[in-house]
Amino acid sequence: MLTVLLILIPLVTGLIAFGLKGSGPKTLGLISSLASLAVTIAALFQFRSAPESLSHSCNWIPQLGAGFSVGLDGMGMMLSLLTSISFVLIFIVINKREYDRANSFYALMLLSQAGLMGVFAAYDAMLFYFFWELALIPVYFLCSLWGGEKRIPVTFKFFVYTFAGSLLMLIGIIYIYLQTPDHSFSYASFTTAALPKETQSCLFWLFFVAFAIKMPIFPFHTWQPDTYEQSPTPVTMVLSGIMVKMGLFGVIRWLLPVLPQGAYVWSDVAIVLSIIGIVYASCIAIVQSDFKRLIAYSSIAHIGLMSAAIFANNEQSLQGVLVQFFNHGINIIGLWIIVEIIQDRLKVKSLNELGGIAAYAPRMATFLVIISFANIALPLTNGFIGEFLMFSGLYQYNPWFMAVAGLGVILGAVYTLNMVQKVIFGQPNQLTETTTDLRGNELLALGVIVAIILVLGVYPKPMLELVQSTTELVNKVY
Amino acid sequence: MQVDWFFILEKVLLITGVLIISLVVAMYSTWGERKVAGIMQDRLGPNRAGPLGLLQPLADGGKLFFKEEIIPGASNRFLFILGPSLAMTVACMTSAVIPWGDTLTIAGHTVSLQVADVNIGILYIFGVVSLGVYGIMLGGWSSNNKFSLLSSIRAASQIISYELAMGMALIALLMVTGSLSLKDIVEQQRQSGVWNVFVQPLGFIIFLICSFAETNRSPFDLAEAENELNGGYHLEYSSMKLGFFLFAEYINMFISSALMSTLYFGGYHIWGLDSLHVSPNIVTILGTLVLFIKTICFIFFFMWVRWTIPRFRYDQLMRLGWNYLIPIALLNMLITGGWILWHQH
Amino acid sequence: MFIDTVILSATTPFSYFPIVLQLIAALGFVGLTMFATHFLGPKRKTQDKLETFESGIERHGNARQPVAIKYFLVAILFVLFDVEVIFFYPYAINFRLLGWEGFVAMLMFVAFFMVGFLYILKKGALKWED
Amino acid sequence: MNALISTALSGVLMMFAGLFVKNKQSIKFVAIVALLICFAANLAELCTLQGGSRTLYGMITVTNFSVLFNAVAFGATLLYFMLSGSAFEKVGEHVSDYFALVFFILSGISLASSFSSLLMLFLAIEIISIPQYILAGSDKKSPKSSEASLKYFLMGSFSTGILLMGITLIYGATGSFLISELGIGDGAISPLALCGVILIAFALSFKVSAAPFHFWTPDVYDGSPSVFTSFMATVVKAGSFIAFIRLFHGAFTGTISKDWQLLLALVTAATLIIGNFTAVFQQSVKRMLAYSSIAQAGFMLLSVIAFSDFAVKGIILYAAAYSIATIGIFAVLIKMKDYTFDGFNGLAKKEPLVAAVTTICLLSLAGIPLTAGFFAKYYVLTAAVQEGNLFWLVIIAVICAAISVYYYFRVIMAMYFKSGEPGVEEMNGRFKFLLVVTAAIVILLGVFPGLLLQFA
Amino acid sequence: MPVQYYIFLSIALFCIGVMGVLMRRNAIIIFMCVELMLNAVNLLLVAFSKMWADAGRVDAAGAQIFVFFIMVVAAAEVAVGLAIIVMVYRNSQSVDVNIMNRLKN
Repeated sequence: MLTVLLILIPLVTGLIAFGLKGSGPKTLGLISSLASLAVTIAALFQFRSAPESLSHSCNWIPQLGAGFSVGLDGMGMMLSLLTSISFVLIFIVINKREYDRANSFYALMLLSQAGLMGVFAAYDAMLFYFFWELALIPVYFLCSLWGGEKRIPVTFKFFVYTFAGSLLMLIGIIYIYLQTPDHSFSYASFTTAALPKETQSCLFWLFFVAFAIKMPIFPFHTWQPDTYEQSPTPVTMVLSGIMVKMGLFGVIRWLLPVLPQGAYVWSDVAIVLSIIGIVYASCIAIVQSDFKRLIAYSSIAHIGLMSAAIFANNEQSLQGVLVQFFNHGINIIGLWIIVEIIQDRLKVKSLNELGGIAAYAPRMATFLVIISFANIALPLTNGFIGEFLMFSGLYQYNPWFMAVAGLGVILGAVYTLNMVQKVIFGQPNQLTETTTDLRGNELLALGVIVAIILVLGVYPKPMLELVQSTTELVNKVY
Repeated sequence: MQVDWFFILEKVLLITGVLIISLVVAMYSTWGERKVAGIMQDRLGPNRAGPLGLLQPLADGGKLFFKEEIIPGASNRFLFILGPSLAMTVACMTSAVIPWGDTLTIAGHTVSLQVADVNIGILYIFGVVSLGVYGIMLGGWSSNNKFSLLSSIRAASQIISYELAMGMALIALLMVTGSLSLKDIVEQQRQSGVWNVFVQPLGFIIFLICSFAETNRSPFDLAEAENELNGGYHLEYSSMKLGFFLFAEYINMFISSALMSTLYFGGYHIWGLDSLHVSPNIVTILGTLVLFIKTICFIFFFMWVRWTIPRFRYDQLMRLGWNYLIPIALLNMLITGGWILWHQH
Repeated sequence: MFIDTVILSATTPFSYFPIVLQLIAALGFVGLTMFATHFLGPKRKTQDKLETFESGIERHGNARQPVAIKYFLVAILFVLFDVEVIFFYPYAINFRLLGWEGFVAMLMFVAFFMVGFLYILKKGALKWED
Repeated sequence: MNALISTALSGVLMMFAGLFVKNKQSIKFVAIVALLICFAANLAELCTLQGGSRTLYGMITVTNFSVLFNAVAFGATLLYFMLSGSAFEKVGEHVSDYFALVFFILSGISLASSFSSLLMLFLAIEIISIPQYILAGSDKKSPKSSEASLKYFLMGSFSTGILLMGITLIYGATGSFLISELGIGDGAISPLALCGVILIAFALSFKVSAAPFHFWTPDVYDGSPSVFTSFMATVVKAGSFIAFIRLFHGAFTGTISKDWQLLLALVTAATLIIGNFTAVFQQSVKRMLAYSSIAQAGFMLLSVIAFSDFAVKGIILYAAAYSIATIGIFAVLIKMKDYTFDGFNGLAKKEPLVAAVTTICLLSLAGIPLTAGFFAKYYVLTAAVQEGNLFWLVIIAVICAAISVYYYFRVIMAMYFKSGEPGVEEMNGRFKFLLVVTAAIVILLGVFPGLLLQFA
Repeated sequence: MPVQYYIFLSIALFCIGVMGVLMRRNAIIIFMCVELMLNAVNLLLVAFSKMWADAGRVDAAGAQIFVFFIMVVAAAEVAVGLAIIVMVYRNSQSVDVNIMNRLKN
């Protein structure tokens, strides 16, 4: 029941928010996200004691064999935790902002949360597809309505990309559905469909393209930097922190178990693409002067590593990926928050116009440094453990791949530190002199993030325990 | 295929005879018309050419032959000629299925006095008569004259309007007789001794009225209403082309009369004829005479009406056709059907 | 699907042959006469003779102008009702066979016929006095 | 059969209503009541059928499928009457006659959904078509409308001729018009029958505006009064599809099916590609919807090609989803003064509710989940995937679906992301309420398609 | 006469009709070509009806009934079509289908 609640709370509050006025939506958003967080935490406890109780299933379209079955395993649990925490953080940060047509803004945000929760909880292919799209549409509107000046073509490109991808996935789903013995969309039927190898290797691409666009993996990534740049920052946080995980999640939940042989056939290709993405994105990030685009490319690089690790497909790499799901989400949201703050104060995005903020906003500078370290996975930050596991998994798969991917880490350090250096240190100019330090709500959000970074960096055990069951399951199915 | 030359010869002779008789009757109808008009209006009518003016039609015909043929400059030449030709051709074609008499036996051959005994005789007549409107339409339209055009349109809409009621009257008749062959219809009346007019009085009246309209006869002669339209669709015509239009009308009148005699008045049948103990050939010839007498009576009736009843107004004409005749004809049809079924069971 | 052969009997394509003969005869007569008059009559064409005759006054415009739509309407209605009449023919031929059941069906058909008829009457399609 | 009789009688009733009822508002009311009665009669038949079928002299066979489709068509028409019924008055004087024609079209559709003889197929197609010619030209003063009507008429009657030739050739090959007795696909195929099937396929493609026989569609839909375009592009088109699917799934099975399947697959591919690509370049929303109707026809054709339960269910769901959404959009479009995309600029600011409903309808047309259009597309795609050898077609269809997003979203973008002062007529509360009902139906069917499909 | 003659004749008529529709530009002539197509079909139906009747099918007259229906529908089309042509003529003083490309843009 808690799982259903996780979807229902944002859905219902989102719909209500459309009708509210004034500061109503803002308050409602905060309350709703806090409620979601509370439910998630309750679910977390229940997960520890009785994980089955989180599954829920009932009839939906009996004619089709589609059921409303949701549930949370370790991976889903973690991602819903990430979602809940992120939304709380986002709502805290933007608490002081005044958006035009705030009711729609908050409503759409909440609806996208519902969609995300649904994706992570769905145990039915049709339901999964449904939420997959439901998460997309509000985000599309959010970007198009509140984004930058080039928002319309950019977000449209984003939409068409993802929609085309998901339609291909739909065909894949239909095909598998028709092959299932009992004509059902349930996860169990899908994983036991036992398709022949040739079919699997064809179907692999239908799914892979959909997920790859969402992640995004080279060469399907072209929508991403533009969209991140043009979207309003809260939406970028959702996009980069959580929505990209949908693609990775899809691969782990649906692609690997359903089409194991297909994935096996194409895993080299997928990894190569991912690694190309890492290097390529890193190189571009180095020469990038736009703050938002830089982070966007860094995100491509990180996601590329995760996807490479997924397709390497051994216990360690998967464990690493799952841990990194959460950590990457937290880190990148932290980065975006700082971007948001700087943009809010100074109204610039170019790194060249920044500098010397440390003197005027020491707390922000500190946070930025910590989050950046986490982002390049220094030991004692949360990023370390995940990347370490992924690299060792990738090494097991093929040392050469690991070597090239490792290059990405080095490049990552280059551009991240370069960015930190440009923003915080250096000569303050006229503009940056006006920077003021963090306000209460910002301090709260960043504080939480930094706390998570440090705690998990030192004590990652609960995280590893949480995903243990999933990685075992995945390997078993494989 | 074995060609039956005797059959062909017989038919050729018969066709020639029928056509000549049609033309002669038509010619003398013009004379008759003027005579009847004269008598009704208490004057003499034609009396110069020959005794009682009997040669008048010949004189008229000869005159038409030698008149100058004028084709107006603004007209469509081909259609202008086609119009009257079509009217005349169609008028000549109708007679093909009318049984002019029973069979003659000449030199061991049985000769039918009917050009073609086809099983869809009524439909044939219906079809050919419908073609007649084309002659008028083409004539009126190709003249490129406002009066002609108006006249031909009037004529067309009049003819098609009355065709509906006529068709339905025929359907009622068809229900009674169960045959579309005119020969069968006559033979049925002959065998039962009951003429269809007694079975179908209402149908006959409808058919009669429609015949007047179809032949453009007064009181339905709006197409050539000389006081409004200067003569109507044949306004621009001269010489034999005009003659064809006029002849066609009289031939149509003749055929309609023959048809009414055939369909409703027993054709060549008269009571008592069959009980005369004379040779069948004589009976046949007498029968043909009987048919002609009936036909001439109808022709006289046509003329009588013409000089008695004034012309309708156009709206009256259309109202009569649509608002009254069609429902009545339908009703007649249903009553006939119901009545026959009632008797059958 | 009951056309019966009660009536449609004994007619072969050859039965129509005399009609062809008559057609030839009629066409021959008409053609000959037309031809003859064309040569027999005098030909003295003048401009005035070839003018369209409009009661002796000068001609005004082209005759082929659009005429009142009523005529068109009558033509259309004729076409419609005439084809409805077509349906009576097969019925009239077979109605003894079809019996009362067919009669009721035909009554329905007539009823629809009359409905259409009433409609055009009420609509004023046949009203000429406007 | 109830549907057929009741709609025909309603048509007659409407004809006479125009003569006796002078108030236009009450004419609309009469029409709605009559349609409700038809709907009820149809539902009553659904109850009495109980999954069986009812046959009339071999000419008509009413099955569950036909009754269900009738229900969809009537339901969509009901919505159409309520949303756009008032717009009838703006077209011309003869409001009740337009309603009567719509009813006659509906009776044609009822026949199309239940024919079991080629004669009835022909009649159904014609009963559907002829009133449309009139409706297309009902705006007598507008040259565009009359030209649309002429074009439609000429093309429509031409395709009728082809249809008839096809039927005749099939008759020549089999000696029967009854679908149950045709048996074309048993054993060797006679060339006569094959020609006949191909001609019929062409003619019906014409009627459903499938490429390459679609060229009349944009002009006709654009030129006709919008309120009738709305009906013609939706319910009527679905009706033609029902005839199509019934004929090809019922009569041309067996060995012959492979032949026409390939032919129709090519037609479908062409329809999808042409419809979608051309729609992208349109500047007027009405014309875009015309091309979109071609594109949607391509999807519906998928279900004709595929033999399965999914196809049959799919076409019903597709008919419902597509009709309702398009009727909703047209209801809004009719109220607009400017039919170009720019005419919609800033509608969301001025009429947020109307814009939201339009958006939902557009999303449904694009086939986005949570709307009825998604499941419609889902079903036809499933049917095509199940067919096995049509995978290439499915991929084309999916790519085209992605393209379709482009032009549907142009409207959404105009409404939400661009600013402008849209010229829009006054909309009363009732209209808005009905729009919301439309959107609710779209979403309801999008979440629970079983509501409709449980009867199939 | 063998049924083939009728088939050839009506196919020829039909093709003439089709070509006429595709090539002529006058709406009335196009319309007449359509009617020609329909009548070709009628002829063919009757020929087939005879063919099947000779082959011993009892329900072969059904095709003739079909012809009646075609006639009726053709009449309805005539009614509508001529009305439309008249309307077009009134609006544009022409029945040429080529000038009707105003709709294109």
